[in-house]
Amino acid sequence: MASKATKQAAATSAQALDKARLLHMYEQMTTIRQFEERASKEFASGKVPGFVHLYAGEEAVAVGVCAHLTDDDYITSHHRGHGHCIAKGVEVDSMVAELLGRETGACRGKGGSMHIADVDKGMLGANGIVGGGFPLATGAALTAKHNKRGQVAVCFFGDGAANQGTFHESLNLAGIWKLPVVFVAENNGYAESTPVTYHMSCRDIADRAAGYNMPGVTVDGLDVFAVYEAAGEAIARARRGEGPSLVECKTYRYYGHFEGDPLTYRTKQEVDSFRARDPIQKLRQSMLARGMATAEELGTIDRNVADRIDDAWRLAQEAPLPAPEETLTDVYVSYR
Amino acid sequence: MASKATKQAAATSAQALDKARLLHMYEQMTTIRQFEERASKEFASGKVPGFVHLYAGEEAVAVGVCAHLTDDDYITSHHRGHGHCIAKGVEVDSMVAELLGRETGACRGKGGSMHIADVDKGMLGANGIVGGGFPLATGAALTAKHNKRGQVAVCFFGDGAANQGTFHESLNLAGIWKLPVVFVAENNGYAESTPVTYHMSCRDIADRAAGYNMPGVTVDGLDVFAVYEAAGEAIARARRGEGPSLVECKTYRYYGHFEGDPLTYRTKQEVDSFRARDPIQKLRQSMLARGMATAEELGTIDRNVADRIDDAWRLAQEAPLPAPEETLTDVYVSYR
Amino acid sequence: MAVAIRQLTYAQAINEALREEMRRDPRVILMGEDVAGGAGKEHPEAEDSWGGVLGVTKGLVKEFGRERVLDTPITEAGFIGAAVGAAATGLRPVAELMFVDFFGVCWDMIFDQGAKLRYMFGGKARCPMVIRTMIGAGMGAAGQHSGCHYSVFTHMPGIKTVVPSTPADAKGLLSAAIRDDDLVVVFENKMLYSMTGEVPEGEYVIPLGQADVKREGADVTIVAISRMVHQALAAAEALEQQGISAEVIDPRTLSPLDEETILNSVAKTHRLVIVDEDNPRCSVATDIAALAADRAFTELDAPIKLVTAPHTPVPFSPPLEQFYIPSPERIVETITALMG
Amino acid sequence: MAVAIRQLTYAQAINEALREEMRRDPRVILMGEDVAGGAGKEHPEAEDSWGGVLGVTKGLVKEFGRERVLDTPITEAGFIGAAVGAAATGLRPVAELMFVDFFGVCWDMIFDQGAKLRYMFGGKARCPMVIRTMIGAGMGAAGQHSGCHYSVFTHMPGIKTVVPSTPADAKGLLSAAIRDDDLVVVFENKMLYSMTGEVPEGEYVIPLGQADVKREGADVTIVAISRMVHQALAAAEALEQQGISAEVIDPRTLSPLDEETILNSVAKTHRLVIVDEDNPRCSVATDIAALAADRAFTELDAPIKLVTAPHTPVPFSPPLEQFYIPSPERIVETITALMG
Ligand SMILES: Cc1ncc(C[n+]2csc(CCOP(=O)(O)OP(=O)(O)O)c2C)c(N)n1
Ligand SMILES: Cc1ncc(C[n+]2csc(CCOP(=O)(O)OP(=O)(O)O)c2C)c(N)n1
Ligand SMILES: [Mg+2]
Ligand SMILES: [Mg+2]
Repeated sequence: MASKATKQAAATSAQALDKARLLHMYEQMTTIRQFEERASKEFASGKVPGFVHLYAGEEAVAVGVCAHLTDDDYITSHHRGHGHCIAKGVEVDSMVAELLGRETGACRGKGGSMHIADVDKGMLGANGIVGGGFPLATGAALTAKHNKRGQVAVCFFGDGAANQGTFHESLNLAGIWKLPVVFVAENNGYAESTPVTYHMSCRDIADRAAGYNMPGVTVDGLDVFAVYEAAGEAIARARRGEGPSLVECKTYRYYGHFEGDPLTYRTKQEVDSFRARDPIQKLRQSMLARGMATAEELGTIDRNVADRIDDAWRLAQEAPLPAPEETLTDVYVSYR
Repeated sequence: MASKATKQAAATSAQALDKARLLHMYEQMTTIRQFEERASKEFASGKVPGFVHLYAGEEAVAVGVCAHLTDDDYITSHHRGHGHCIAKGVEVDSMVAELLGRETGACRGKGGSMHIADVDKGMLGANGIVGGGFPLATGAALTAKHNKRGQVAVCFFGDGAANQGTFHESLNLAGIWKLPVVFVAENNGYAESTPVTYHMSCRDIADRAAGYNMPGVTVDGLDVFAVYEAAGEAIARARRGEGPSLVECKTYRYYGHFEGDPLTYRTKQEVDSFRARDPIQKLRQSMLARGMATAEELGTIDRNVADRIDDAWRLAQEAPLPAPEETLTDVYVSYR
Repeated sequence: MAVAIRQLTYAQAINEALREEMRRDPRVILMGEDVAGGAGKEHPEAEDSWGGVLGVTKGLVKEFGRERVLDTPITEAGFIGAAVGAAATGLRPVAELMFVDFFGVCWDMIFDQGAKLRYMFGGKARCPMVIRTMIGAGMGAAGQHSGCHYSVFTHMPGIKTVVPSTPADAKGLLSAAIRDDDLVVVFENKMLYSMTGEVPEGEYVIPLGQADVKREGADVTIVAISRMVHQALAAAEALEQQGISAEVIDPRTLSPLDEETILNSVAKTHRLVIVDEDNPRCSVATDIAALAADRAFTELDAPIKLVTAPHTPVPFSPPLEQFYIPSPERIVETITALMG
Repeated sequence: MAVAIRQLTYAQAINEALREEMRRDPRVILMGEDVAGGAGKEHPEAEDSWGGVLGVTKGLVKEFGRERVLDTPITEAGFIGAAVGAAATGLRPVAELMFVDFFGVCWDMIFDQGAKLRYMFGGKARCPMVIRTMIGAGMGAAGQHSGCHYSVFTHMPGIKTVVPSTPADAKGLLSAAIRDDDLVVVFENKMLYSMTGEVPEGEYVIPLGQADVKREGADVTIVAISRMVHQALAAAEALEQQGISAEVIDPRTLSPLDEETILNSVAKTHRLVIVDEDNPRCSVATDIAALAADRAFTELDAPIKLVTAPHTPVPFSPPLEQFYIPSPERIVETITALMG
């Protein structure tokens, strides 16, 4: 809990972030970026089965939020879950191995990209069902409330998920029970090929918070400090037992909805305008400008991350595939 | 369509209601009240199978809203649907026969109280599933939009239903498609034995309209004029193609959640305070005060209604029960 | 094991199991619509004013308080999904789905989340929760409050399904379900709540996956589920007059299914009739028939007969509803035709 | 009836059926997530940028416009329920449920509203709508994007279920489904989209409830569903080498089921094997087995064998997923054991 205490103290001001924490956030964001760029390449080469949804461009959200969490806190994720896993401390080795369906994968090869989980780290799973995470996070918050040790649950969800019934039911339930849960919207402007301006009847997802009598804010999801501060307030509030909040982060995905998306629904100008505001570059500039790090230090991190990801892919490809009969295990804890 | 035109003209001002319309509304409210009081007695005597949910006390809502509708417009109802049926013009004879499971019932005895419907009258059914009506009304509004002849759909729902996912999904869908549908909340303060102050995270259901960027108003559901005016504006707006609205009517049910409810969750004082503001007495007083009707005229209506309901019960009890083999028909239009 | 025996109703037996399990394990919580009632009301009678729509959980909030007996809004996907999230993080929720017919509004949370998370996470998570739900026609509750639907739950991997037919079974099976580490759905037949029977005092469990031979017989095996056990027993009485000795097997749980007890009985009687109130297509009735048609084929002397509800929703009108429910008469006719 | 014949893929055949039916009946509309794509975007490429997640509906918005090809938010209960309301009031919606696995979030609107309203209203309403949905394992789509689930839909009264296995069947059955006055669910196997086959030009319908004998044989009847028809045909080829002549029956629709064609075949071959990719408990496989164990009992010379997926969710890892799907090899083993 010690580390959590520190984090709570730091909760509300990004200025208070010391060099070590900043370097850690930079490293996590870089790890997510490189993880996704590599995954995209490997998918194109045909190595990765199934559907893969990449988080590149949205790193500031997962990292800015999870900076306030410990392994004792819970998160729920969705189909675009790699960034949440890395930010919550899931081992990159186990993630790559899972993408390749290996015995050494986070889910022993049974889940794949859309179901990566690590319950020991408080990562309650990516989810193949849009909106599936809302009730699960609400339930984890119910456990947190029962445990009475200041745990919180965070539910990451996309703009498209904001129109599912489970959004409504869970925010209402969390509201009346004053549960320690924070709903973090990752509004990247699209649900598959459909713009949020078409699929959602209000302008901002945060406009809906009032219907549940909870605080709702919209922040620049490309700015890790803005995310860090807004999430910090909401999480501290939850830890104090004052109930749930809704934090909307306006962000953008660099890759297609999934690998293979023709991407004809958005223009090059649009993509370029967002890449020009890259969240990792933004953090990098601010650290250099404020003398919190040198280009060498950051360069070293970049190289170390690259090595870690190379190792992870090498290890995963050397790792054994599960035996076919493994299909039959893990359905029940016990049966008959 | 002629009658609809008139109704539109009258839409926004209750003052504009002529004597004939006022007497008609009084008669409908009285019919609903007497229908429910009789149903309660007959249920107690053991004549009525299954679950029966009575609408007494809420008459001003169904009647104030449906005064703006024709047979060409659609409504969806819920488990407490008798009032909506009567206000939409469903034959009382067919309703009583349905409560008793007779061949002559609105649903030929197959539906019962919780599923009374009359599609020819635009009454798309009571519903056994709380929240079931939202998407159905939204779909009827989609048909209305395609038909391009100014039809509207109205969805009646309770405070408890306002927490179902279908509420959220349907209001969002109606919002983005600008569908001609009006969502009418009947906030009677309870979902079964659970107070709205406990089960809902916001104060008024209308607080949620902003999340769908649609107009939302809260009116006194015991005042048929207040309901008439608010519904009139929303329905006229829908007919003009300007999209959906949410109209919340604060009301109260006189009987238990269903017949047999011990009712220990509410106090006598509470019930008395509402009965003191009875919607039918209120209309009666206003008509007498404004010289729109004499006590004799209203008394005659009361007696005629009583006779119609006596006849309906007599006819229904004389009517044949369906043949057992009828169980097997009406599942499909054609099969094999 | 149990000591003294008294008469309790099926509803009382369920209430007692909940009380005992909540006493022994503080992680067990109840959630559902009006499982206590009158939430947030001040006056004394409001406390515990419902105890569930038919009073089955009455009194529990008085002993365990509102922290462990949670009234929920009408938000099945929300609270059943919350039960899944709570179970995956250490609580042991018992969620009440008032009528099984409502599973349509929360089905994803049951079959796709709660039932699958352990598998999809490679065995590194568990979902120790129970869903209690009401089934059955006979009350005139019509098309959306009278279904059985346990066939659909039994079809789905990751779910265990329990169908008690007596007060004693209801208590022992519900206790076992609450102690089980998987997602268990207990189907309570609303027509049985007022039925009384002998129930042992104190804690006891009936292991999931053990059928019960409710009546021994030599000429034909009747496998009957939930309330149909009593229709089958009535039919067996009548058949005895005609000199036909029927064995009545109550599987008690459908997933897991005690295949051996059924197959052994068929090996003895050489005839099989399955009585099920659920709809007939892709049902538990066809499931058991397929089991025997494969693994007891050489033992069978006659076609396998199913006595089930028709392929229709449940009608409201009493004569139709009675026609819908398998009756002792239909069972007798089927078996006499089979023997003749 | 049809004239010329060309090779089309299963996906193209479905697209053509939709186009022809939308041309002949203005009440037919399409709804679903990204069935057109890029809704509200100005630049030309945005128009029709997806045509469904796998491009099956591509091009339709260009011909019929966004009034009849409706992109929806991710709100299955909302838009499938809206399709029910629209169907009950005069439109003929074809709603796309992207993956059948998502039925858990909109199941009430399907089985409890759309499928029941006609019955509950005493036959005074109808729900002429189609749900198109993707089924099947084999793409590595894992536990929540690879199910079949047609057994659950077939179980429910008021629903018709269609499982085309070839391009020609897909076109004729989907056209029949769109013209049908009841709620019809068409299950499209994602592994078959790229399969090519001869498809007649112009409008034609294949009546619901007519099985197709995909291969004639004398020694054993194989009833196979959707993609499993091709596994069964491959197995039949291999069996022929061993001198075993297998008849392969494709029911094409599961509700209604063409019982006669199946029973007649069993009366000829005296052996029955059912091949089904759905989970085994309370499934279409057990349903067909129970049918034969009752009405073809005296014709059967051997136990009825089921070759199905196991009672597990669909695993991700390729070797596991391949183990999950019934293979020609397993079919051959089962049948050789049965004949030997
Ligand atoms: C219930 C359900 N409906 C549809 C889908 C298919 N699907 C997967 S991701 C997605 C878009 C989600 O959009 P959003 O929530 O904004 O997240 P993003 O992909 O933008 O990160 C859709 C429609 C699904 N997985 N589950
Ligand atoms: C999906 C679903 N959940 C629960 C129920 C049981 N139920 C029937 S009516 C009701 C209360 C509805 O409250 P509200 O919407 O306020 O309507 P009211 O009864 O007050 O008119 C409940 C919980 C149901 N029929 N359907
Ligand atoms: Mg998005
Ligand atoms: Mg209410």
